[in-house]
Amino acid sequence: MADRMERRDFLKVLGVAGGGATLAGCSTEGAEKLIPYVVQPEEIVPGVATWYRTTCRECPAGCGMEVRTREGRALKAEGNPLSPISHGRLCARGQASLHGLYDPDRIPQALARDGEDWERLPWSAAEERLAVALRANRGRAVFLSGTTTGTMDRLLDAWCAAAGVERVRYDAFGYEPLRAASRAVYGIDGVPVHDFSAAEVVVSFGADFMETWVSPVDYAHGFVQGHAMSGDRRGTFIHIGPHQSLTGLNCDEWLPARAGTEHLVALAMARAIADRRGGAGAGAASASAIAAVDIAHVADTAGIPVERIQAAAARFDNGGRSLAVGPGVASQHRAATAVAAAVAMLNQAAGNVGRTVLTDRIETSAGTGEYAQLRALVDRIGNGQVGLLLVHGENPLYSVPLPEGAAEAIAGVDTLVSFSSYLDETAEKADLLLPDHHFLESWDDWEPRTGVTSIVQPVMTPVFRTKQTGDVLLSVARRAGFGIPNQANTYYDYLRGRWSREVIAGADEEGWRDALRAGVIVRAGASAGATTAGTTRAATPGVSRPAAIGDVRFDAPLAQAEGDFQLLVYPSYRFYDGRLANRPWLQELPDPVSKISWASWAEISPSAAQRLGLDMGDVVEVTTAAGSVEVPVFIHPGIRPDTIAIQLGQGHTALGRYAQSREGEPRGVNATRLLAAEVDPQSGGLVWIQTTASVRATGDWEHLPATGKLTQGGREIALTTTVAEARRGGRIADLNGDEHAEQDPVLAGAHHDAHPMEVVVSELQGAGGFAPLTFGGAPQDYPPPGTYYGEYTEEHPRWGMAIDMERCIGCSACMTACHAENNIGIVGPELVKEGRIIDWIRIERYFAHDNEDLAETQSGGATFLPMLCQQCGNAPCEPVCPVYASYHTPDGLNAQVYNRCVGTRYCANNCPYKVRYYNYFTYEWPEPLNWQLNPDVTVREKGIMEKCTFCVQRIREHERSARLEDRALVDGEIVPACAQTCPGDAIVFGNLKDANSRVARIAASGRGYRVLEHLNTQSAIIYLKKVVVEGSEA
Amino acid sequence: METRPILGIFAELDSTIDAIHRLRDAGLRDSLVYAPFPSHELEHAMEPHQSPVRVFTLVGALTGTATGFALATWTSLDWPLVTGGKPIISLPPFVIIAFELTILFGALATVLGLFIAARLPHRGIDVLYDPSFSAGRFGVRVDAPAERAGEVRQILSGAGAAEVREGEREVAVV
Amino acid sequence: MATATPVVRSETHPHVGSYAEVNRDVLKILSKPGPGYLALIALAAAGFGALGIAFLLQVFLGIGMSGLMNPVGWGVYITTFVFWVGIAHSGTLISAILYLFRAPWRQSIYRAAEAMTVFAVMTAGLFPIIHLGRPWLFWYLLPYPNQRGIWPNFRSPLVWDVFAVGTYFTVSSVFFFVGMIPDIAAARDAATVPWRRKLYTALSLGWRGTDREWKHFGRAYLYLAALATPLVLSVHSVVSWDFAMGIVPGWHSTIFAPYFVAGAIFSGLAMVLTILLPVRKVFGLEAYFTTRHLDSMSKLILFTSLIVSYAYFVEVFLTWWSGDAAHFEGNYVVASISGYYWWAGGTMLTCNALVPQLLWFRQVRRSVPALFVIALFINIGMWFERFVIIVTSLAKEYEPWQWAPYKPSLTEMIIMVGSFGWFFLLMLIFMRVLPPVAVAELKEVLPAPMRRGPAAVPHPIFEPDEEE
Amino acid sequence: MNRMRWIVLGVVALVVLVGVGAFAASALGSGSPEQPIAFPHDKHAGPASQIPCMHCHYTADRSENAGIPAVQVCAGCHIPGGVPMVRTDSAGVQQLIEYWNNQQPIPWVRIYKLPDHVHFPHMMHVNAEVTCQECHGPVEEMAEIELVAPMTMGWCVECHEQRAVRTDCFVCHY
Repeated sequence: MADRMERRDFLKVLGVAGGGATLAGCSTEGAEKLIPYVVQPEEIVPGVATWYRTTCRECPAGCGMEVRTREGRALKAEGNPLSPISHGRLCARGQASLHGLYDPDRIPQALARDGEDWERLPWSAAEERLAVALRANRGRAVFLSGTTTGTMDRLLDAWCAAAGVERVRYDAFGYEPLRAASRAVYGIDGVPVHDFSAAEVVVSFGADFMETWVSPVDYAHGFVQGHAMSGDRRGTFIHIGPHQSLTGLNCDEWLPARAGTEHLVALAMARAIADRRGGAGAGAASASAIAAVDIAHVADTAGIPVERIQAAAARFDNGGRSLAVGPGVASQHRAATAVAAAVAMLNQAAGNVGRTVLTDRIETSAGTGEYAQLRALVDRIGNGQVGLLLVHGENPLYSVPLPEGAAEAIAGVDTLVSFSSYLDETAEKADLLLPDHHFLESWDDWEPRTGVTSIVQPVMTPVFRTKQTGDVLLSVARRAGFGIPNQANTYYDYLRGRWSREVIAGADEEGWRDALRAGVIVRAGASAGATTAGTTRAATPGVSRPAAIGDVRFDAPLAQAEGDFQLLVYPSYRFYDGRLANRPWLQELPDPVSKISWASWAEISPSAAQRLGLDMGDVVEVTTAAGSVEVPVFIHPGIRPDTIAIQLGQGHTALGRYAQSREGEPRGVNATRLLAAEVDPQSGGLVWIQTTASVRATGDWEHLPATGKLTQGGREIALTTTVAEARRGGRIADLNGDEHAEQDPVLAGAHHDAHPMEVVVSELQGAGGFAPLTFGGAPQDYPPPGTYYGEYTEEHPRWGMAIDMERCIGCSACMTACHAENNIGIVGPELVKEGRIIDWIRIERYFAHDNEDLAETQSGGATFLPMLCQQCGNAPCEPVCPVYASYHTPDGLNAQVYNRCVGTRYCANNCPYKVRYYNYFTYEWPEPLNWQLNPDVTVREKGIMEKCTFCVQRIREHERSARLEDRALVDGEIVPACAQTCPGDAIVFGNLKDANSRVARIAASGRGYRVLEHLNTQSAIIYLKKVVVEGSEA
Repeated sequence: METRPILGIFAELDSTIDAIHRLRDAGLRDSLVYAPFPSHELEHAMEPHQSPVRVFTLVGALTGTATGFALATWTSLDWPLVTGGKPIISLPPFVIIAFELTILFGALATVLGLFIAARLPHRGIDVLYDPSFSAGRFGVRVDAPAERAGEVRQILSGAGAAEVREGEREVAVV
Repeated sequence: MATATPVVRSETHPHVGSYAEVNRDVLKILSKPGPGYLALIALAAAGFGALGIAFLLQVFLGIGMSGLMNPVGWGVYITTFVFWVGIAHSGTLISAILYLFRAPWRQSIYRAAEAMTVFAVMTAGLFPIIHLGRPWLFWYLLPYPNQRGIWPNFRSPLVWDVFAVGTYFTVSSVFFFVGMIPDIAAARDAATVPWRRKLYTALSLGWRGTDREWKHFGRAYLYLAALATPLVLSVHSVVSWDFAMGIVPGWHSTIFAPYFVAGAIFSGLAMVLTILLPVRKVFGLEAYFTTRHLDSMSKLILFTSLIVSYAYFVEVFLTWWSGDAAHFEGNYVVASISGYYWWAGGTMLTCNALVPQLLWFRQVRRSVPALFVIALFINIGMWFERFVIIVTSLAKEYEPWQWAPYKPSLTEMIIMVGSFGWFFLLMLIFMRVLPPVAVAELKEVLPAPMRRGPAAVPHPIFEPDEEE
Repeated sequence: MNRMRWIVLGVVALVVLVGVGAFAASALGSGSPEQPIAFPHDKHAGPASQIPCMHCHYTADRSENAGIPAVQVCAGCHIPGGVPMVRTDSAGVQQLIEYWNNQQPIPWVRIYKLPDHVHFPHMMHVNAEVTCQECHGPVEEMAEIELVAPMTMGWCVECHEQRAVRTDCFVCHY
């Protein structure tokens, strides 16, 4: 880019010298300047964080968000606890939104194409150009956007109408089959809201509802509520489909149905339910479709035993407390509409509608456009019928397959205008770049679902000279001389106008401020009928949506092309459709399933790998009729042997330094290049699962930037228990320290197979002064009286954690939250390969076997174990440090004093949990990514060991405010970043010495154990065993 | 009374010892023997006193022990930080420090003792020193009253000296 | 005059004629070097230079220049550190322990061995600093009064290391230097080149070889030897505790101290042979390092090799007996022969346990080429032993998620090889500057020249050499 | 000859030591760098005006940072309502007016600086009734601010120990 970024000069008005605290600096280098504000903003106290509530816009789900700012810089994103969408949580994508804000490769200002180069334009000139182009192309102009809701949607409609611009909407993940089937089955115009928390039995037909599907944070949160062991209750999750992504890995039972047969399985289950009930429970139209199903035939076609379908159906018939969902993108094949309809019918059959499937409300943001419309547009562009194309919010040249020649045609449109903040594949071809603000710099609103309006407000001054698209449109309207209804000078005024008319009608300024403080407005009782989302669809040639169940074609073929493997492309938890591939936190975050960062991989099953003679990292060529990619193999036990899966999101040819390699080459492969631009005629959606592929080993091998192992190698790290055993447990709840509790065989978790010597060794250690304390002795009793430990005489808390592996879905949001909170360096793919990734908290994902297909055993997926510093009482890392850089604080933390560390790495060697991470180099944050650095946490330079501190900066902050307010700390007041963002609320932090604290109570559950307890490390983290459902127990 | 240094140079060990014995018999005890290596026979002939070096070694070593324990204990108490649930005063590791300092201080004190007792470093070389002493020959030097010089020369020659020197002057070979 | 002295042959050094011969043969080494020597010096200096450059790069860019990673925090650097500390052992062992036991074959070799000790410690001492992430802060490990009021942690084995290695270096240097004073005086007396004369005059501290000097020297040397002997045993014990104090399976073992000491003596003796055999040849010192010396050292090597081999066996047996998977699989012997590091483990077992068995044969013990080759094998094997102990144990610890193999980087290999450059640079300079064979003490075991005929006592330890 | 060499060496060493010491001393304290405006703390906080510290550095009791007052704070007194008033004759106030008119921040030169790995919460100290002067010296008497404290860890710890405040590393370093 010819233009270097110019940053807004607001850093010059900071109350203190900005930037994260760095360790490299010492006292006497150069003269540092203290730059005061000219006029100090009222709400800002330098050194004290200010929080703003806004809405996450990284995917359409629209989670409510809280952003912590210091001295005018956004530092950390967290969920807005008032939001029914986020419940105060965020996924990794939401956590990483700050990296979108501070992306060093953002388009810094309005640019116009100048041959190969870009010409910098003042905004007035840029808008003038657009106005001229609009006048010249009246009737030949198209505004292409993704999902928009709320005020922006209204403005776009009004503006397009006034400007004579046709509006076309499509989403990479538009859920067209779901919407089509909802209309046919439920008669509603959109995806109904699902209440996972009310569902004891969940059956997913390929819907990745914990990752990207519709509203993943809400659904993951609800899922854990309904599913995790609580008291004697535990839910069941059955996953149906050829492949386990993160969501599938959380299942209790997997029915590995062949791709394209999910609807048949759903119907068979409905049939089984109907049979059980004697034919009742479904409407007439459904009944005929259901009655037509032959369960045995279905079982044969899908490749699952009949009994398992019937058992699943029996369990699903749960008095309205079950929920079937699907399809997701990973099961969006030619029969996807049939799957959606069959799932809806199954829900009806089980009586779930109105209980877990809330058809009176819809997920407004779950797609508003249609891929078919994009296809039609592309055809018109190819015919030269479009002279001006404005692209907003989507990246069609990357995210979906297009027909041959379409990319060139789009690039060849007379005037291609992009509003993208980043130079993505589409923007790269544009003639005019009008970069939008990042959502954290914008005023807007978002309606994620019926009755919920969430505010988007700027949390800081814009980083670059960008301009919000709403403002650009309003300004262009003035310049081009067309009026729109409710015309306003700025988009903020337009937004306020609509709010005072529609959202908080009648509210005064104070009402608006209250809304800003809440960040979200929830109108109880709103129903789908009241929604004004623009889902009315124009007729699209070749698409005939079913009007009723009878119109749904359940026999859509799953065409087989050449090749041995069914090709399955599926959305990325980290990158969504690929739009987030330029966020270094997300690139570095190991994928929750494969644990690979920075790269693409193809998933095949162990048996298929064995058949083809492939090992991890062997590069294969995957070829379909549409194209061919070379990609290394990841051997995934959770995939059918006849299927190969490739995740979407990588393979960018544009989008900046993090999405691409240092040389500008794509990182990984773009799996959409293997697909034809095929439209599902029943819904207008893209057929994502459309072809088989031939797989050929190239003989090359690639070192995958992966962490971890597939299995525990026979070690007992992540323990599981059975439902029955878990029900029997729960008896160490006697917090007053029952002396004999440790004798209980169930409670001595880690010791259930203990070698007699271990017991002896424990006893020997007891005589040494640092008595082993089994968990039964109640953690708050630690340290035991009479031991040497605890020479600190003052009264102090003993900070600790309880982590319930039942509630951990492995989503890894905590990892990104931790990176954001603690200034953790991004090491890049090469160093990840070398094993130098820094993850203070990591999610260990263990399969039972690494060489056995889960499809064979048809059992559940994997166990997830969040592993972080255990803050041991007898920490092995501490006494080996020669310089006291690692030592024990009075409040039970295992401190790491960065400035004292000389870097012997002895502590890491001696840490049995291997949670200490080392800065092998000094990791840089290119400007302005470094603006995100948390000033409360020291930035570590090369040669320093670092690790989880239980977010000591948060502990200190609350200790200080408690002290200043002369009060005691309140249980639950201090929340580390990982616990804060966990959608499943798996992590609970608090004072173990306080018997009434939540953490102590949870820790005392019968499922509790400590990892590697036999080492007598006296760790402060108590894990609660995951419950494994065995066939007979459920 | 004026004394003169007289040096007898010997090629053989037994004749050197002979010379020493004869000098002693003659009451000339103020003698010095040069030797190319530490010879027990010579040492015995000179009827030495106990060397004081061992006292230095002992005192140095004990000082080291005390210093080791004191250093480790005092610094641990000066800023008490608990590591690994171990006591602030963890004696087993401190034994190692004490041991090492015992050896260190003991060795250094021994060398100090050697230097003091043997008057090292010694500036310049004796007038009568002959380089052949380091190569293999022995020397017996007597600081005798001037009037007994002749007697001394006789004793030395008689014992088998290859060469006898007096003061700074070269003396005829016998 | 020498003709006047009846020639009596020493039992231990039958080919050495007279005291003067000793001086002549040894001190002739302290002469102007030839081109071959200068070439060797240049090679060694180049090696050290490469080490310096690699280290500086690592300081500026970060310790990531090494191959270290999670979970293997120690690799080639610590391996090489332990290797050199091990090498350093034989010097003081031969010198001090054999002195205390009055072993008659000590005199010829102890000087070179002591020099090896001092230089090996100087080489080893580089590595704890090289391996630090922030080597410019290495002085944090030293107990010095500072305004912060903070001290090192005396509970840390690394601080014990600082004390042990620091003491060992000081005491070895002192022992080395004190023992050399009479010989420097001899060199002074024979020196003709002015700079050498000045140097030796200064270093000899005015030594004259008087009875008083010899008397105190003898006592002091005895006490130093007495102090150095437990020190030798302690130093490698302390180094072994760097590992044994760790909780790492494969490290956490009570056998480590004696086992490391035996290994150190084993490797040190091998290194003595590696150095002395060429020196003996080049400088024509066959009369001083006789085949009996070689034979005795070979027996000691064989003995220590058996101890080391026994330790390997016991380690495997005990971890198997414990029934604990983490400890069994993590055991370095098991892990190294069954896992990723089979090549390192195989090298270790071959070089340290199998090859030395050749020394059971008398012909091998007395064959210079055979011994040289075996010594090289042992040097390599002992380096791999430390590598295997450190790396394989770390690579597969308790936490399966963090099992990963470590591969040394180019920087590490350059620094490792460069350390040999540094060691041999010092060794080569020493050979030509200071008397490499004990001139004075050798005379103790030669029969003294007697007017009244031979009086030499045959030595009981050496049986008559049939080759002579 | 030898002695001369030692003397020369000694002198050189002394000169180097003094030089290093002086440099260190200058780096540590004494210096009061040139500020963009020669702000006289004595005139503002001294007996003449008696403005309390917290009037301008008003976040000191509720934030980690004491806060450098915004230009607006200066202008509030000197340029109320846009009209230059108090002591407009002084060069400093003239400069201030210029900064204010240009809406430019004043680039003060930092004097009290802690390394970034030290967390010093002003509010905890102010609320524990540590007076500003204890660390910053008698500012009300200073025409120019100068460093009066060594700003070393030992200095911090001494005060913490005197007041029996935690000296846990993790209180300040994290």
